[in-house]
Amino acid sequence: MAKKLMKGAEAMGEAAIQAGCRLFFGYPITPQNEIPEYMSARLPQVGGTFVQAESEVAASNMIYGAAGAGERVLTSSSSPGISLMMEGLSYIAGSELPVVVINIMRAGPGLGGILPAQGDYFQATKGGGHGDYRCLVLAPWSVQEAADLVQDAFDLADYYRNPVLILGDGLIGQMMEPVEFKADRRPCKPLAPKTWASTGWKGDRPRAIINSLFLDPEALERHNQKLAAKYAAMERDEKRVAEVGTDGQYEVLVVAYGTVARVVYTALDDLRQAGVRAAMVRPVSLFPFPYEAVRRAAEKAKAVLVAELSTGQMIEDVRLAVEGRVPVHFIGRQGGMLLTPEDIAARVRELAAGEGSHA
Amino acid sequence: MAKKLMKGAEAMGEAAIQAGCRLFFGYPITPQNEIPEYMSARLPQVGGTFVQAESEVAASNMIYGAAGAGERVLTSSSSPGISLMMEGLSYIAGSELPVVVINIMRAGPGLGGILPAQGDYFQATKGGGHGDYRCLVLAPWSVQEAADLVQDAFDLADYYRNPVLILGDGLIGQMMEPVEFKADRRPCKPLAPKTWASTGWKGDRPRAIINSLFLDPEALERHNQKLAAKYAAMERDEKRVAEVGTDGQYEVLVVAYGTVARVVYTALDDLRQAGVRAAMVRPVSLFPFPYEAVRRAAEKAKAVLVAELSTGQMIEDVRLAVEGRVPVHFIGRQGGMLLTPEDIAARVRELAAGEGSHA
Amino acid sequence: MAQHDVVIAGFGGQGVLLVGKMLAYAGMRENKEVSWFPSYGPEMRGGTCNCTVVISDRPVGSPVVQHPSAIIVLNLPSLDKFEPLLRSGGLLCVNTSLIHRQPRRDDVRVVAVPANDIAIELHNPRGANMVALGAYVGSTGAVSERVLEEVIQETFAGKPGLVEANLQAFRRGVAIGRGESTQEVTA
Amino acid sequence: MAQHDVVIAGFGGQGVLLVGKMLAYAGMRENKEVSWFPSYGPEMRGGTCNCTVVISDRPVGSPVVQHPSAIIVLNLPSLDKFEPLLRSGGLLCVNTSLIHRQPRRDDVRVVAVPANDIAIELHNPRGANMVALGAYVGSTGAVSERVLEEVIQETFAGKPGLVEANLQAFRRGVAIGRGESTQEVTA
Amino acid sequence: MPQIVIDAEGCKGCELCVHACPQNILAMGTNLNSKGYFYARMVEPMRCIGCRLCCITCPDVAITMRVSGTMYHYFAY
Amino acid sequence: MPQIVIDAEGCKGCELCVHACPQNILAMGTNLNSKGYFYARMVEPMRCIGCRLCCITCPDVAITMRVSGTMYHYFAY
Amino acid sequence: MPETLVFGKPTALTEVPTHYCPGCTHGVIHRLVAEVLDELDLTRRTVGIAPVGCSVLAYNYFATDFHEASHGRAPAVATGIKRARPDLIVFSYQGDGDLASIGLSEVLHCANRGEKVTVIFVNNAIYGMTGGQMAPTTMPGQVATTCPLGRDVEQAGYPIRIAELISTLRTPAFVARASVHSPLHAVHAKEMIRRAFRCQKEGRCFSLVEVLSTCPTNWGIPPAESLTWLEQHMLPYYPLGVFKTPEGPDRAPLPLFGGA
Amino acid sequence: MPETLVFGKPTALTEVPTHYCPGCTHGVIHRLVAEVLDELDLTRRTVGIAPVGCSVLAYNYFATDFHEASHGRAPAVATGIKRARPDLIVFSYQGDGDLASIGLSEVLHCANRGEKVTVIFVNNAIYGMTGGQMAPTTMPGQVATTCPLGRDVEQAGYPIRIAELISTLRTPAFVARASVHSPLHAVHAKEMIRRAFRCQKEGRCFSLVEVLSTCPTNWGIPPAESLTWLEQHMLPYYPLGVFKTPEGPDRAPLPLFGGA
Ligand SMILES: Cc1ncc(C[n+]2csc(CCOP(=O)(O)OP(=O)(O)O)c2C)c(N)n1
Ligand SMILES: Cc1ncc(C[n+]2csc(CCOP(=O)(O)OP(=O)(O)O)c2C)c(N)n1
Ligand code: SF4
Ligand code: SF4
Ligand code: SF4
Ligand code: SF4
Repeated sequence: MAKKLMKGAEAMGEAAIQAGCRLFFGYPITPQNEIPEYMSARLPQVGGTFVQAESEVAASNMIYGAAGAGERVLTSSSSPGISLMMEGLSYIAGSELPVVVINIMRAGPGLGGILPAQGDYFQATKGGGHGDYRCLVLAPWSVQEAADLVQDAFDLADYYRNPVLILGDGLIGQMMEPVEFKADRRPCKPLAPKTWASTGWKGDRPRAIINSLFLDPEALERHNQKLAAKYAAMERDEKRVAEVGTDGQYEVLVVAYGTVARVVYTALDDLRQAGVRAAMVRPVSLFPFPYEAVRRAAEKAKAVLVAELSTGQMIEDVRLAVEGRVPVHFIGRQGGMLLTPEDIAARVRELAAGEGSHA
Repeated sequence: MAKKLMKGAEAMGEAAIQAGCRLFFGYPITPQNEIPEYMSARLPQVGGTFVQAESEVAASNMIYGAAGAGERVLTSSSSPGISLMMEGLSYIAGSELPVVVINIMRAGPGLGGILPAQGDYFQATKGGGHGDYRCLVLAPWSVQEAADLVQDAFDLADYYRNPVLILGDGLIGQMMEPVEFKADRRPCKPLAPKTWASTGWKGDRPRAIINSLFLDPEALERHNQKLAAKYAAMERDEKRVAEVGTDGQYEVLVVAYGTVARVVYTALDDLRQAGVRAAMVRPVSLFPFPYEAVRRAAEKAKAVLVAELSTGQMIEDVRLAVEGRVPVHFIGRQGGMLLTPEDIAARVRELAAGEGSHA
Repeated sequence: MAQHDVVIAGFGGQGVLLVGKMLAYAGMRENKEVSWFPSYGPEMRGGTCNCTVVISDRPVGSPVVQHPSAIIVLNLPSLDKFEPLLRSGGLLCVNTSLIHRQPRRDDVRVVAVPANDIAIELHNPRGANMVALGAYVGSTGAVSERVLEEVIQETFAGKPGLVEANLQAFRRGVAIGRGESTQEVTA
Repeated sequence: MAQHDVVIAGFGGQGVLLVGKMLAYAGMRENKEVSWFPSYGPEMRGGTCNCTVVISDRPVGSPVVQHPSAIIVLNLPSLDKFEPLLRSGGLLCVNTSLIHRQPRRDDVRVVAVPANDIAIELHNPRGANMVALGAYVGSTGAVSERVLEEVIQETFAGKPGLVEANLQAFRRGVAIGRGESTQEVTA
Repeated sequence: MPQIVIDAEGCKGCELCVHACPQNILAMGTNLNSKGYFYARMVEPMRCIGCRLCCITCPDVAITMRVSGTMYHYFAY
Repeated sequence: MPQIVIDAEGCKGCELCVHACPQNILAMGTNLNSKGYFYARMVEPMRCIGCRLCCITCPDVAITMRVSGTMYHYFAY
Repeated sequence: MPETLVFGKPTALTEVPTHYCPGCTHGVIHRLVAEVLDELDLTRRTVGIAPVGCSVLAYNYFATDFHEASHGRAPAVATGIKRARPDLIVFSYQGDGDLASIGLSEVLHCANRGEKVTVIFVNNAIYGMTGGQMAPTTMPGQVATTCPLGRDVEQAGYPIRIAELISTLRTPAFVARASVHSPLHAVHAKEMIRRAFRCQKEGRCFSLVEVLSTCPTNWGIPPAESLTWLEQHMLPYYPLGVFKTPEGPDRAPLPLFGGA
Repeated sequence: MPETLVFGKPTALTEVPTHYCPGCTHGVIHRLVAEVLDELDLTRRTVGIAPVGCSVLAYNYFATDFHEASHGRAPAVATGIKRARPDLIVFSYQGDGDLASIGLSEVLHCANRGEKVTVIFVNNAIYGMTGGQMAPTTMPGQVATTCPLGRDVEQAGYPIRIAELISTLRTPAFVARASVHSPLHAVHAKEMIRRAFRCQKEGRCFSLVEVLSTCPTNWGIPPAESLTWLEQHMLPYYPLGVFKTPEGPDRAPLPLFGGA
């Protein structure tokens, strides 16, 4: 298919449809209204169903129902709405259902603002809901990658029977870029038929019980350990990371995800022209976090700089990766303010010169 | 006052009343129903008000309202109910309101089970809601400490204008122990009058606007930085930690919080009698986490063992504290199963003998 | 003994939590350190349910005890579940009115109490828990009988009719616990 | 130039997002790498609103540009906000119909466009954005005028009446941008 | 002839059937089942009119009814 | 005599007052205010009957009314 | 002589004994639903949804595919299932805490969107599973663990009547209230449940049956007396009958006094 | 000659110009509320609650203490404030997405508990702030960005009538619907708002006024025509008037057919 100029939000909606998703349940919230709006127009054209849920709480339970019935299903929201889905997501993870959830993050806490931010990293990666569960979390940096990751997300969700969260950082939802959908795309995982789904029991298989309740603590413990084993498998097999310049020599390693990495990319360009040596690791999967890749790249640097649109969240994972071997510094903006290439370049320069250890 | 045999849940309710809390809004959920039940009987006796909210979502917004009007207010729930409060808590933190929230954790994810667990550590300490915010988190290990921490929680909440979360691990709510309320208790922080509260504007002060919305990103960024500075002040001033045997010689350091630490305590006793040298650090404040104390104590050991009723959450903070200087191991039970002194002692023995590095 | 720890187990509705609490109260009255910890399923009635009581001279460490020094089991599922966990040399109080199998352990002391039968005999059908509690107290001396009788009096102060009935049930249990009156475990 | 980046700013309702998109479309048609990024307040109408368009020969790094090479400002708050950020030597397109102060920068190129006046004159009062866009394109050649005219034709294909009106508005702007027709900045 | 069978293990001793029976021919027994309930029993089977009110009432489907011989017409419900 | 004052800067040009006025004496102006709106103006002040319907209608409280001299009785609302 | 089973377990129920307290009428309502599923030949294409509440384990008792739902959200889960698989028969089974308190929004919106599902709403005027707290349906003066002096209408308002509330929405097809405090009422309740499922089978939209039920344990009243308590205290406030039919009139009340 | 100001800004409004679109009647409703607060002498002891929606910035416009609430939860916030400080006059101001969609449960429970607060419910049949999505109150056939072909009652059901719904609860004291599409209707709307606040002032429980309002921008209809659209399309489905008074009858509908 030819390239089209699309908003990130719309491209993600189209990607879901291309991935065979025929069901969307969601509630409007800026800055991602273009996703439900796109779906409300497109889904009926492909025989699918769009339902405007009465709330995000309801939406998270509608996708639970639809996924339990064996269908691919999407919801999307932005930070406050995602917070309302925490109980629902915990149920979905506990019941091992495949769903895809898009969070186009805006600035918080509370009502905050509607401009881009990355303050929901902890919520997404550590599990904002209760109990021991994890979402697989993917963070795109361009409209094209957003579309690609949404498609992969459906495969990953089905393969692991686990929620997959697309963590867009607010820029990605609103930004327009050219995007291309490949007609001959193959699933990124081998997919088994959903024999566990609730489709009416005719006695030809065990009854389908979609459930996260285990009254027997030993059974619940086994279930917890089964989930933990699944998350360990993700940590082994699903790490995704992009690196820029880590094969060469550099003094400063910058770690950033999402569109912030684009800003870093521009900064690295400028720095290279100015003769300052720096490299970047961009985690694409935030859970599983690419600890190994970050550690390896960090060991070659004399300082690590983490750039986030928050007061510092991913930096904890970077510090867990680096384990004190190299000093880890932070640069961030908040509230919808954006980091600029100039900000990053200045800070990298400082660190390369051995200053800035005050942070 | 004389000692009384009380359930942890009831002791916490009484502690709130002793701390001057006259308002409770909450929704029933096992295993903490004794808190609302106690409050529904006791509050009217002291001129207070008990409201059974229609849901935890509503409860979190009722406490927002009551706190904004300048009154001390409590809610309590257990894991799934707390997940439903994530949006509300983010608003409360964003609006800088003092509230106290008790989470008597049960096993998850999803509906899970009603037996004790510690699977909500990440949610509590990293912020399960959206945006950059933190709750101050306190974790008692006995009914007496539960009562004491609840009283302190009200002072800390008022002082910092921030939500304080009491993270009870399920045993604490149901367990009965003798407890004493001191008649002459003083606030643990100096408290200023709540001139910011919404009490009707008569023109004698700026209008009280209880709010987390900042349309101007620069203003929101300043607000985020103000909040960050507040959290930094907590990290400086509010770390609470208890240590057992860390002043002596030991080979293994165990880190545990809540009633699990009681189990560790018994195990250490048994180990001492058997001549195995081990010590314990028990974080009482989980945010701020006592990184420094853990690091210092860990450096004296040849191995660190983290004991949790989860698949491993606090262990990340322990690893951030230790930064690779000493190997950090994990022992946990899930699903409502409890660690026993025998489990812990066996593992400590292994580690003291230099085995068990497979974990 | 420095520490008595006992698990009391049965169906919900058999009153195992209540007698556990009474035991803890009695311990507290004797200036011991005590803890009481319950565990139950989701059913209001009929599910299994148990509590652990620790009475100690020193601060109580773990309120949950894997290998208790005594167990009081009022129904078969509880016997099946807790018998293997009882500490060697410990005490097994078994309600032979509802449990028709022999204990399997031979390294523990068994007190057989036809608790429901005695309760019915005393026209206090809900008093089986008191009988069993009596048997435990009579057999271990974990708390003094006198103090526990005071606790019974206080507990049922609101319903005076029940005080005497429960005292009687308790004393019948004590007698069995002391070995003054033994009964066969019926097969 | 390898990269054109422009911020287009005004009130919501002035159509700044739309002309930004049209510019990006035109860039894409010319096989350039492009990005378009909007920023707006909560008001549907009357609030301020802007977008950043990047047109480049290489993959676009940051879609947000702190010091753009051009700005098109349709109202006073936008001039106040973006004038200081404009890159030295950059282009400042200013809508003199609504902005009655002189630009302060002396290190930039200023194109003064009485966009609303021209739009009203053309009986296309909502076409001020097109006039301003024309001025930018005429002045920078960021994209070819022909391609942009094609985009206008496609954009308004559904409302044929608007095609001609907007083409006219655009061309008037181009003429000003090229310097073929200048207008005084009215004080 | 209607034949009422009460499942002693399934009965929870709630007594509802005893009250429901218009013939007053059900009663609570004096034996405990393995769950500790005194279960209901049929006292005068010959007087049973086969109305099924006990069956309809029992929350635990512990009462079933068979008929031997001529079928009555039962009200549909 | 009633005196209608329209705040040019407060007016958003919605035209509602123009339609509300029973005397048809309000009209939209041809000047833009600083927010870019053509604002309303009073055309024939002498014909104003002081009914306040324009005031009641204006969503932006951009119209105020004063009375000089004798007070009319206004309907309470 | 040939023997015929004239009353036994419906095939839509499993053999698993329920965990309900002695005399709790949840069991009766389960059986009525199961009998209807069998009689309408729906059992093999039905998916049920269990609430959080005493009936949380309903999936152990119904011999159909089942979902557990988070507390109160069963109607949203039902929406998800039915929209995904319109060929299935979908019903939720919910208590009054679940449906009338935390889940009020979900059931109203599900009804108002006209989802083609059936809701069985068990109103026992209290929270059973969590040990007897006040529900929105608790009667004035009724004691519960969170209103130890009885429900005070000054503080907690009057009980919510769900059938009335939902029947005033224009969209839903069938709304009724029934009770199971006597065999006769159980027969009527079954008829209401049958009509509700028949609606769904015929492709009509939302149907709901509110069923008055007892909770002897948490009411603290023996089972047989509980039936009487229901009749005396609940029936007068919760009238039985059909509130809305597919063909029936718009039941939204008109203004008492018109305006402007 | 002496000059008297016979129409000006009420003191309960600040001098800040609103951010509302030209012709949006949110501004009228703000003014009516403010005038009532002034007239009843409540301004200095009032706390308002702004929703998430176009009126999210209401705290900039009312000269009283104010809370911002999370989306839909203003009635819960109101409950918290009023229970903490019964001496205050507490009102929430909410749009139809806020109140009738995400916040339906909160407003119904607040009403049903009989909280002594006032809710001003602005029904403009669409989501304004987020750019014109369908609301539960959107009219059949009305186009919105999430129903680009018009609201399809087969998929999304009929619009919810909030005044009707809430008036069938037994507890609340005063429920009315008004409109501001003409000056005459605004006069009536003010009377309804006055009665609602008077209820609260007198210590009575929950009062709610639903006010029909326009959204020229998202309806895509110029302001003056929007008033006509409201009159022609909304009025017939949303009748104006008083639905419930403190003294009035219980308005719950009776069964169409009785049962058992
Ligand atoms: C989010 C959440 N809140 C609260 C609970 C606790 N809870 C479980 S069941 C229940 C209420 C049960 O009452 P009801 O719905 O009336 O059903 P019943 O048990 O009476 O049949 C509550 C509050 C929960 N599991 N999840
Ligand atoms: C939890 C949450 N969900 C969604 C939103 C996004 N949102 C903001 S306002 C709004 C709806 C506004 O519509 P309405 O309540 O009808 O008010 P109006 O703007 O029309 O006055 C929505 C969905 C949000 N801020 N928070
Ligand atoms: S069928 Fe009727 S008569 Fe026979 S036992 Fe049952 S209730 Fe009694
Ligand atoms: S109704 Fe059923 S459970 Fe109750 S006593 Fe009769 S047979 Fe037993
Ligand atoms: S007061 Fe009445 S007559 Fe005068 S301008 Fe206003 S609407 Fe017209
Ligand atoms: S109603 Fe108000 S805002 Fe609208 S045109 Fe008239 S004066 Fe201007």
